Amino acid sequence: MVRVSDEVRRLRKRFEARAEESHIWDAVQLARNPDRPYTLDYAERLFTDAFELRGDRAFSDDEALITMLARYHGQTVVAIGHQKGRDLSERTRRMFGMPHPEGYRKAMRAVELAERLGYPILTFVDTPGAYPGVNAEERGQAGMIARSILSFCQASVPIVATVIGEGGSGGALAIAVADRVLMQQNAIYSVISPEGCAAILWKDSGQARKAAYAFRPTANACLDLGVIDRIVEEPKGGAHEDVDAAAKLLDDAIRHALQQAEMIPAAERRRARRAKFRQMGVWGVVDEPTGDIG
Amino acid sequence: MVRVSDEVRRLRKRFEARAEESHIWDAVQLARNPDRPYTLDYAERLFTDAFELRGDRAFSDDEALITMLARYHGQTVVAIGHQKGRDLSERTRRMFGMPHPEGYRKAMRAVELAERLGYPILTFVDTPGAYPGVNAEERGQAGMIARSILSFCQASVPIVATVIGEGGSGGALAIAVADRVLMQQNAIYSVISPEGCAAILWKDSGQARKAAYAFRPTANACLDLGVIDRIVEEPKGGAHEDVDAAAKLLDDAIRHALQQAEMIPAAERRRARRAKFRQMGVWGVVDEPTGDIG
Amino acid sequence: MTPIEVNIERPGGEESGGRRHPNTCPTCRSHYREDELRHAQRVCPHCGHHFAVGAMERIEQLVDPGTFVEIGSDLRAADPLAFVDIKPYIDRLSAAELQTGLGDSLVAGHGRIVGRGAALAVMDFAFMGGSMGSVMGERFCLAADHAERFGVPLISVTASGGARMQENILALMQMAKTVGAVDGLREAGVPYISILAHPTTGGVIASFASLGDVVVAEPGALLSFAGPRVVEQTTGEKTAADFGRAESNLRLGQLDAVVPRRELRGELAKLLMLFSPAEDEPTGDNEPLMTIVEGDANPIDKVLGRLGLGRRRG
Amino acid sequence: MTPIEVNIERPGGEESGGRRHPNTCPTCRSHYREDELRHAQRVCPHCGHHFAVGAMERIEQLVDPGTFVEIGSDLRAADPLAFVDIKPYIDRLSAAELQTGLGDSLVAGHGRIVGRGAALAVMDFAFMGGSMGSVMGERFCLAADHAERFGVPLISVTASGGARMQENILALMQMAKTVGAVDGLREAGVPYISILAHPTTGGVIASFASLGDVVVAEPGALLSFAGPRVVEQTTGEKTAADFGRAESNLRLGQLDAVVPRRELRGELAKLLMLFSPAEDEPTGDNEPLMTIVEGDANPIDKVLGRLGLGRRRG
Ligand SMILES: [Zn+2]
Ligand SMILES: [Zn+2]
Repeated sequence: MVRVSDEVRRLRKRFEARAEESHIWDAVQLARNPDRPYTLDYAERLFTDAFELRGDRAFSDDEALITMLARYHGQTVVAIGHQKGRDLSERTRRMFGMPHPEGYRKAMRAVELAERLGYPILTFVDTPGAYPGVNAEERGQAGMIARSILSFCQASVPIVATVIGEGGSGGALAIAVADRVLMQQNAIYSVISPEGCAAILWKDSGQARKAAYAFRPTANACLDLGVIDRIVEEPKGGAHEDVDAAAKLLDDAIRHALQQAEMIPAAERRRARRAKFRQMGVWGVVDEPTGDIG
Repeated sequence: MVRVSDEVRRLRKRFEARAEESHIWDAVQLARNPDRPYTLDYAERLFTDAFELRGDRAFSDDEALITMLARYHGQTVVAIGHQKGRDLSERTRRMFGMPHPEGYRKAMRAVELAERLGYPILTFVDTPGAYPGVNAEERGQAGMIARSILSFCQASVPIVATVIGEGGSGGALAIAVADRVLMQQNAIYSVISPEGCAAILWKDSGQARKAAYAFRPTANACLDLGVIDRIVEEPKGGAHEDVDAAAKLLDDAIRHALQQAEMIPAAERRRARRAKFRQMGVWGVVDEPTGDIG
Repeated sequence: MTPIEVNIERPGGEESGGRRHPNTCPTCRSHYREDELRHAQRVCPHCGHHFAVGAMERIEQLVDPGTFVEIGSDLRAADPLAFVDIKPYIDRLSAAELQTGLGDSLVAGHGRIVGRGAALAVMDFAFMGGSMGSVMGERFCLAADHAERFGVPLISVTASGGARMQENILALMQMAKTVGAVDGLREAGVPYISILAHPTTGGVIASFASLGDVVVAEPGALLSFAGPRVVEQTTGEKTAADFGRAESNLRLGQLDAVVPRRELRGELAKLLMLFSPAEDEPTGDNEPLMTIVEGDANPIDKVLGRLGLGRRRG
Repeated sequence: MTPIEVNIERPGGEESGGRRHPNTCPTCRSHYREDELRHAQRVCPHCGHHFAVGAMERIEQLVDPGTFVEIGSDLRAADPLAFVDIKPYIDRLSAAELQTGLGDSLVAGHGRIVGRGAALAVMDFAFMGGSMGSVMGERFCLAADHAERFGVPLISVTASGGARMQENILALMQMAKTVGAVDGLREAGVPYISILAHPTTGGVIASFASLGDVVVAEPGALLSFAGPRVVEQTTGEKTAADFGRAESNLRLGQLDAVVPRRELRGELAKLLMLFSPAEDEPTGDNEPLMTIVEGDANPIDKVLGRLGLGRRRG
């Protein structure tokens, strides 16, 4: 008999009720809407000045992930974000926002710079996932994602991450470990795409909608599960309907979150961030442990 | 009129006397003798246990440079060395001891591990230079050497470097910034190979002997110029004549140097190492500065 | 659009199609009795093929007899999403526990290896494909806690298809959580040895398993972020026969060594010696059973309080 | 066996053979009067080719008028090896000083750029191919000292064929020494901006010049460890036309930007603003002229005392 807390029971009840199912699929579509604002659309509205930092100092400049020094409300920050393309040529150049290992190495370089010079880090998460190609694998995609996550764990500067579109799996998380994690109302965040989940569990990627209903990649679910700190509202119809208004809402939320992150003493921040993620997860307890061996 | 110190005058006199010229060319040949002991020959004699650390976690495992965890007189150290090959197939595999950027990235990984776990670092320098190929250049050979030097500057653990064969240019220096720098009696250490120097300054690489006489890549000159701390004797005829005896002499020297390096307080070591190299260089002073502009 | 988590091939190199008996070697077709295979550490005596090893059997292979103490064995998945695909998650969990005798895909604990203490986190692919969910992540962290508290190295042995989709975003967060545990070890100067068994893919290799101070793999193990099938289906690229295999990973700089299973305990003993203080002799590991206490309070996040959940009180 | 230091091509893309006038564009053959070219910041108004710029002229291009103060101008090479090739080193030095009016291949100092203070280390290729010897290394360190002391960013502009062979091992050590200076800046949290002009190769690009927090290059600049000729002669490989050029380096992840010379001052001003504390307004740079004091005593090395040399006392 697995004993769980009352809160787990409430969560289960709530999710079993299958409320808001139609919103789930709306969010999946809005998060992927080709007119949705991307990192650079917000950067040009949030920052008064910016200098793009390019290259991983090892192999290439991966344009699926961008890093910059930027001035945000009078202070310098390091901004890191996935970047999708608008037209076909930009999409190809930016690999639809799916970084190779070089993109994550660039992100780590930006984190290291922020740490050394004491600048807060703002990240913008919007990727279907890390690129799953042969070359990416050969150059250590998995290990680089792990090291990117580690570099975000290690930083002592304030970090605010916002999921602004697709928060796809490890490729998203690689830049999403932060003191405060925000998520736009119509963004999604999940361990796998609905199609991928459907292909594996239903053996039919056409069952994506069913998969999405089951695993709930929405901001509401992420908030309920304690994975994000706040949902950032979007203009009616979605962020693409009024990019300036969406940017204003995002700006207010990030600014507030940054103030909260800055209140943590620098010497405590690394440990506090670790503790925040340590608490993520839900489990029960049985009375009888399985037997020891040996 | 450039004013120089008496010591510079003495150095000039001494070098102008062109004493020991025949030893210079002997050393060039002994340092390159194909029977000369390499890093692994010493490692198996100096260490009671070792575990090779392979790979740069990014692109490849460069066998021109080896790193290992090793037990040295009862304590764990990180050992880093260039490694030439004995037969043609090993030479090719190890690129004649000329690392690609991946080799230096592996060295940096080993330095980072040593730093994190508090292990002293011992390096063994023996390379004609970093590999000057198109791929090495494209993957950032120059920047990686710079970053490797920087990682040796940043470490707070004790570091002892020994030039055991060819100390060729930046490819050697990349692992030779240390609290104590030793050099075997018949090793050479220079900014360019005698052939390269001759090709540029005499426009004739056949003038290598003349170039070597002029720029003096010997242990004696390095000691006189304050670049190394101690010369490590070799058995009569050179280290290859009695590898065990050479290893014993090297062991004593390294052990003593390590004890000296360990006496520097850890909190001071990074700064002290920087100060040591800051003092390298010889210059004079003129009375009249050139005019300021602007 | 990019499925990252992997519906992983069964261990071994068998062709697709016709099921084989688990004790038949997929490489050379030799067949063994269970006791024979177990005695051979599940390495085919004929061709060297490495069969899958369960978590408890792996611990027996590595740890000095009588020294292993499990931690966190009473944790069980709680299914907060009330997840149902073709079957309910709850039913899959029960079936896995019945099949393996384990409460989840990772067994945490501590023990001695040739006399030296270590914390252990050992995965079992037979439990839902070694997938990483909340319990697995917490158990890994408990092993890391032990290592940090007693200053002994952490050793993990992984075999996983990736994150557990049934816990969705909570499963993803286990990547951050376990990497955070590694960060704690790094901050404390405690060594971590990662052993990668076949297969280690997806969220596990993209988090803690890649972050060992030393990373070694078993021969032939598939070690990749996306599996070859996902790569081919998503990108249309062909994958070579050695795609993602341990030997390729060694060549590509991702591993320190490929170590045959029969040499693993010896290599671990050497590493534990190298990671031990100067002139340290192996001695009895007399630390008390771990008592889990409250971690540092998180000054930002009130999730724990809100959910009435979180770190187990021992 | 591997010559690493480079006998570098003259700046520009001219074919070998017939000497051209230095004010004739090697790309489009346009010819300019000296004052025209200087006014155009030595960028060909017709085709955009970037001519070489001397150190003092570069400083004029970048720094607010009247704000530059030189440091270490009285240092001169001392030729400890009494080096003679076809000519004595001493004679080469005199000729270079006569030709350029500089005491060595790098001018150090500090000044303001659009009102914000910075330390500067600017190289001159015309002085013995911008080669790095003891004086160049020490001057770079003096600029870094200033940056560290006053908490202003360090900006370097490099153009170099590499280390100065005539100082052999002491030249090589300038790589360690200048990187050590960058390490000092990093430890102090002081930003460093590296600007790479044509050509930056050998020991300079393999040391401080690659370590900027921001690294930018001028268009077309050759930036490589070994030059194309050395690569071809040593390895037998062919080099492409864009081998080592700034644009290739940007693609290959080694640079943050390729910035045309006319935009350089503006980009530097932006970077100095980004590197300045929150809400900082540019103000007069009223720090006193630097007084060089004794550095930290080196507890190991008695070289200094033995040679009666070392750090200059101001
Ligand atoms: Zn078999
Ligand atoms: Zn022109």
